Amino acid sequence: MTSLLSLQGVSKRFGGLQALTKVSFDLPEGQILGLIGPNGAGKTTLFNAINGVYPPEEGSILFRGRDVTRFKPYEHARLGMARTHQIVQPLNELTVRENVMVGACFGHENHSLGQAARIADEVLEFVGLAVRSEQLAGSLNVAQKKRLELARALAARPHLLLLDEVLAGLNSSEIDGMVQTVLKIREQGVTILMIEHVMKVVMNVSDRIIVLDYGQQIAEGSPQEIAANQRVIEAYLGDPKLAESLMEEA
Amino acid sequence: MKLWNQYRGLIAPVLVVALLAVWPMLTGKPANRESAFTILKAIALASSLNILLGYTGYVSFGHIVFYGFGGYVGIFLLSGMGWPLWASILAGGLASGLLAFLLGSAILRLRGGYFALATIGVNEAMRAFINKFDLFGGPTGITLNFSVYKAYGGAAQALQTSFYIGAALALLALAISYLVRTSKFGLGLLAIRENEDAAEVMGIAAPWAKTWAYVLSAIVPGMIGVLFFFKNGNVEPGDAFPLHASIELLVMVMLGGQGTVLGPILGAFAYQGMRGYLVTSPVFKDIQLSVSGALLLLIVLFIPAGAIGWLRQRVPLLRRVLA
Amino acid sequence: MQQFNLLLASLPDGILLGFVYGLAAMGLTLIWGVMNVINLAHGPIIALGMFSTFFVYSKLGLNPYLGVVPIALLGLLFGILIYAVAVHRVINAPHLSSLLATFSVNMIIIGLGTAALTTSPYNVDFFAGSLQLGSTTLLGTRLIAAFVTLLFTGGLYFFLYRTRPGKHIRAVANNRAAAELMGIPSTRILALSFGLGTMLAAVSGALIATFFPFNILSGGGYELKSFVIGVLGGLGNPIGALFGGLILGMLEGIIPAFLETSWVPVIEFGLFVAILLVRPNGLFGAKK
Amino acid sequence: MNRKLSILVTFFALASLVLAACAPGSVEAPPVADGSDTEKTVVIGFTSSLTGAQEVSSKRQVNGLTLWMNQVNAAGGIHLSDGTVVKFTAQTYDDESNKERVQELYTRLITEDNADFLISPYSSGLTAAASIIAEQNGKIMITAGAAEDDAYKTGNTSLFQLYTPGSQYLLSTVDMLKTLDPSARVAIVHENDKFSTSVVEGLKPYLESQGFEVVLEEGYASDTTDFGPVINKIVESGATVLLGGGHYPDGSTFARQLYERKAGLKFISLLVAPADSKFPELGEAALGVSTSSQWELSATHTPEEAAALGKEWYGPSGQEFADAYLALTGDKPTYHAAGGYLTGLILQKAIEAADSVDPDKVRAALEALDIFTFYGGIKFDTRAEAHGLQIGHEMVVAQWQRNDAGELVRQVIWPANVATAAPLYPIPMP
Repeated sequence: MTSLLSLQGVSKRFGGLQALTKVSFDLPEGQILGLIGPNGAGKTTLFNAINGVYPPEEGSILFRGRDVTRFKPYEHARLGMARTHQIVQPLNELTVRENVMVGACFGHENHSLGQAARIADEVLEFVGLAVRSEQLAGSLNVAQKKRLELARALAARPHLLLLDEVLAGLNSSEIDGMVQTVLKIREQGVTILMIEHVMKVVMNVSDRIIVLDYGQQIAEGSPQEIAANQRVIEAYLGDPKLAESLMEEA
Repeated sequence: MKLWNQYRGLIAPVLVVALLAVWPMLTGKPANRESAFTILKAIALASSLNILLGYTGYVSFGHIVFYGFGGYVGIFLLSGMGWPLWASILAGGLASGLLAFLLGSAILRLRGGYFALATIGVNEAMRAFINKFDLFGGPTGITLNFSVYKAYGGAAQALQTSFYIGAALALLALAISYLVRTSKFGLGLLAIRENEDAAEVMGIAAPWAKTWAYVLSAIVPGMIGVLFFFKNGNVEPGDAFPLHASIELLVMVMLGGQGTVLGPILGAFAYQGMRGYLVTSPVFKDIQLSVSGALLLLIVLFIPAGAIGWLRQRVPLLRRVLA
Repeated sequence: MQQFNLLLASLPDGILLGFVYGLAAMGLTLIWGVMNVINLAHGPIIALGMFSTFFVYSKLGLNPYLGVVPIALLGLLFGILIYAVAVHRVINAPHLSSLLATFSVNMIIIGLGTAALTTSPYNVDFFAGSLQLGSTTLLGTRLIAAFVTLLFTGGLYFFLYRTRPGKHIRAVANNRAAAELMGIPSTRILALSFGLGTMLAAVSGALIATFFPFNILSGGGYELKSFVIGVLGGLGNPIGALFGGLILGMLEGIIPAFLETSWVPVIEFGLFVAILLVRPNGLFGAKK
Repeated sequence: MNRKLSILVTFFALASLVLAACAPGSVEAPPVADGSDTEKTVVIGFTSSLTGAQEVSSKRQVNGLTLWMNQVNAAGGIHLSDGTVVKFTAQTYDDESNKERVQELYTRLITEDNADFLISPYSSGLTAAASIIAEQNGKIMITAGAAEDDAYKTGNTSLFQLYTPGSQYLLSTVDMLKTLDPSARVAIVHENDKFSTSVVEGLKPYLESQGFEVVLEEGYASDTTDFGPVINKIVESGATVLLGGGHYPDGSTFARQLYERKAGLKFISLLVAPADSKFPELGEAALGVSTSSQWELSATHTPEEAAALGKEWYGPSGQEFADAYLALTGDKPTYHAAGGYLTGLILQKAIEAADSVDPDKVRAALEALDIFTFYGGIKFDTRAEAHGLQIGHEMVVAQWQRNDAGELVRQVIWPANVATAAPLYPIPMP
């Protein structure tokens, strides 16, 4: 099993704040890696470090065997990395289809406009936004915007998908739909690194889980191992009973 | 039918420019030709600016610097080096494109108001510099000898020829505008306009794309500059880099609707038509500037999307035609 | 040696001039900082300030400095009026809208001003004595103007940091949405800020009128200088604007000692672009 | 879809035609008398700066022209030998001191308003652009307020320059200096623009040929307001005489600061600004400042002068002109006003001489013109390489001095034969 993404001692500092401290892990191809931790633990910062928005000061990042530590976000995208944002970032004045076409056009497969339009229609069908493809992205509601984020990332046909809280703000039926979508994506062979607060889902879909606290990587392992990890329970789950109930659902 | 689908957005713009080009010939009035030239020039400049302003979302307050710089380079080659007009126009366009490339790599890192301020600074610095630059005649500028026009059949014929070239350049500008708007490159620019950070995450090499948008938006103004100063017979620093003309271009793009191919064309048409009317109107000519200002204010306050944007919002069916 | 003498002669004078540059720029930068609007009507407002002094001195026959307070009040009201008419509707729109809205105000003022006042120069023939210090001549009008500028700067500082509306202005500048949540009436605060910015511009114009002949177009040059200063001192930073003004004034005194005077604008604007590139938040702005 | 589209296309086609047609066409051409009538109204077309930087001088020029037109029409026009009575009317637009539309407006004047003769806009740059249109249409353009030489050296055949060319502007001042103080050290400080630079280009070699030492040559940007550093440089250079300036706004600012800073110069000559009647608003700062002037009322030229030179005298006396101008505008005439008046006057003379309004005949008459008016001599260069350049006119030097009543008045101090006062040299220190 080759590792698609590999982090070695990645650290990031903002002024006096140490946002990430020596984070290291390997993400094998085809797996889903869950990233959890309390608010402010540095999860989104880690995403930003991985895809080049804020490159780390120390450590190295290998993606598909290449050192991409100092790459710009668009270079990462060209190599086949796609992400969604915790706070949705739709291109408001463009139509839904155009939004998704951007993803297809500028991803690593570098499609022409015509091909991109076809891919966009497929992907919009897949995430259930096909009927809205001519609407301006700004006019969608939050749940639809979340799906649009996902569709845009998928249209790039990425090797690695970074999902930043795609479930936040969705109701339970929307969550179920989204989880099914994520699983289908994995079936297509896309490797996924996901930040998620909905524990039930993380425990269910992740192959492995990493726990961040104050920028430190405090645990790594299978969902069962994480749920049983004393440090994680103290730092994050807080209530051991809650952890147990989560495990039961898993 | 496929061809129709692909190019229908081009119909209205080309029609406007073609009508403008043909109208003076139909009426046979040189005064109409000169009015049409002023409008065609505005169309070419506004359409070019739109690539940066409308598609990429960068507000340039000094776009006229490319018109002046290209114009100077071209007139220098024409007058000092004896180059023919067509070569000078090309050289002017290339010079402006090169300037945009060098500038773009630097100032396009700035965003919002900072970029707007930087473009003002560049324009003013360039004007002050040309004023000190003896090769381009310093403050006296360059005056063409009438013998230059002899090669083009005398002054009368040269003005006629200039008009055709002006029409051709306006068509070129809108062709570039249309091709950019309907290309993958253009889609990338629109994404940058909407959200530059998100666009980069989606794989758009924003620095590269912005710089090339800047270059594309600078070439035609450079060429128009050469043509205008050739037609005018001389070039001086004050005429080459008028800050207010940059702002007028913004107004035109805004008036018609930024980010559309047709918008700047209609905006240029309406603005120059209005100014032309006000300047020569017996009622308004003393306070024409204030009247223009008041009209502009009303538009900015109440129809901020411009005429085309307004139409597109109201009548979604028109979106396909009003690219 | 000759250059040194020139420097001695020109520098103090340039610094004094820098005070009024700074005052004008303070108005621009206050509006920029609070509401993110670059006020393109800044120049004509400065020119109106100049004409107010002309009116006070030449028509009413009063000491020009008696006009400063009423001019400031009129400037404040005029600014609030401009805000209400032209700016309020586009305050949340993209940059271009507010730029063009203030530019239309610029066109309206200049158009009416030209029709009513022509573009021929007006002159406030007021001479407040001069002070000879070695090779340099310090003009009384400039000394007084520098003093008035310091008063206004101090007043502005006090207002922003010690009074309730001032604190509200800073809160709105910092984060308008949060300020609104805390019950600060943001519309009133924005209008007040625009009024204050306009007031500073008008006062600077009133002071400049005692130095130089002027016409309705004269404000344009100071508007451009205000941009340069705003960037030097950090846009949105009133105290930085004062320092920026002093720096610009100094440059205008220093450059002619070494180069032909006509290089001044080349260097000024070249420097402006350079600083924007290296430190967009200004020399005194917080580094991001 | 197709139907919508075709409607749309039609709409745009119509809209553009309507817009284009109504925008420029609204100003009706003045009625032109038909051939059978014996009265012919000649249209004089020009643009002027109703707005923009050059508004002041431009307006005075227009006032002068208006006065002439009123007079010639009131006198019943020009009677030609074939019985035609020629009267005049003016058609004018605002050029905003801006080159953008000058060609468009002149083309409109010629082709829509049927202007028969053209007067130049104010300033050399605008004139250069307008002259191409005049040339293209074979229309005669008499230029005033366009002193820079280049425009006349471009091979044109239709321009006729009223003013002494820029390169000659300050030569008479140098001649005077030579008699006053041959050892004067001269600083040349001028606005960095087209006109002032062309003046300086003619001035400097002449100064040096006359044995003067030029200790400083410096240009300043057109929008300069603070002349402090420049004045310090002048003082530091040890200059005793300042020649230069530019246009009205900078010149008046410069003069005021020279006074405030006690620059201690013995002689100051500035272009344009001191020639304006508003200049004494500067008060004490105006005292002693001189200028090179195309014409001064106090040294107006006379028929006796013409007779002595053996030239033909034409037109009113300077006093008659001044009285009429005062009656019309409530203002004393400046040389810009005289220039405007003269554009009309020489046209009148040329039409009379040609006994026709045919452009070619009038052109020939203008080329042959060699007359003397209250404004001085007028004769045009007819060589192809400098066609239309003024060669018959000489500048006078005027200086602001106090009269017996203590008022500031502009006295002519050179040439000696027309001088109304002795030069104030050196300028008294406050």
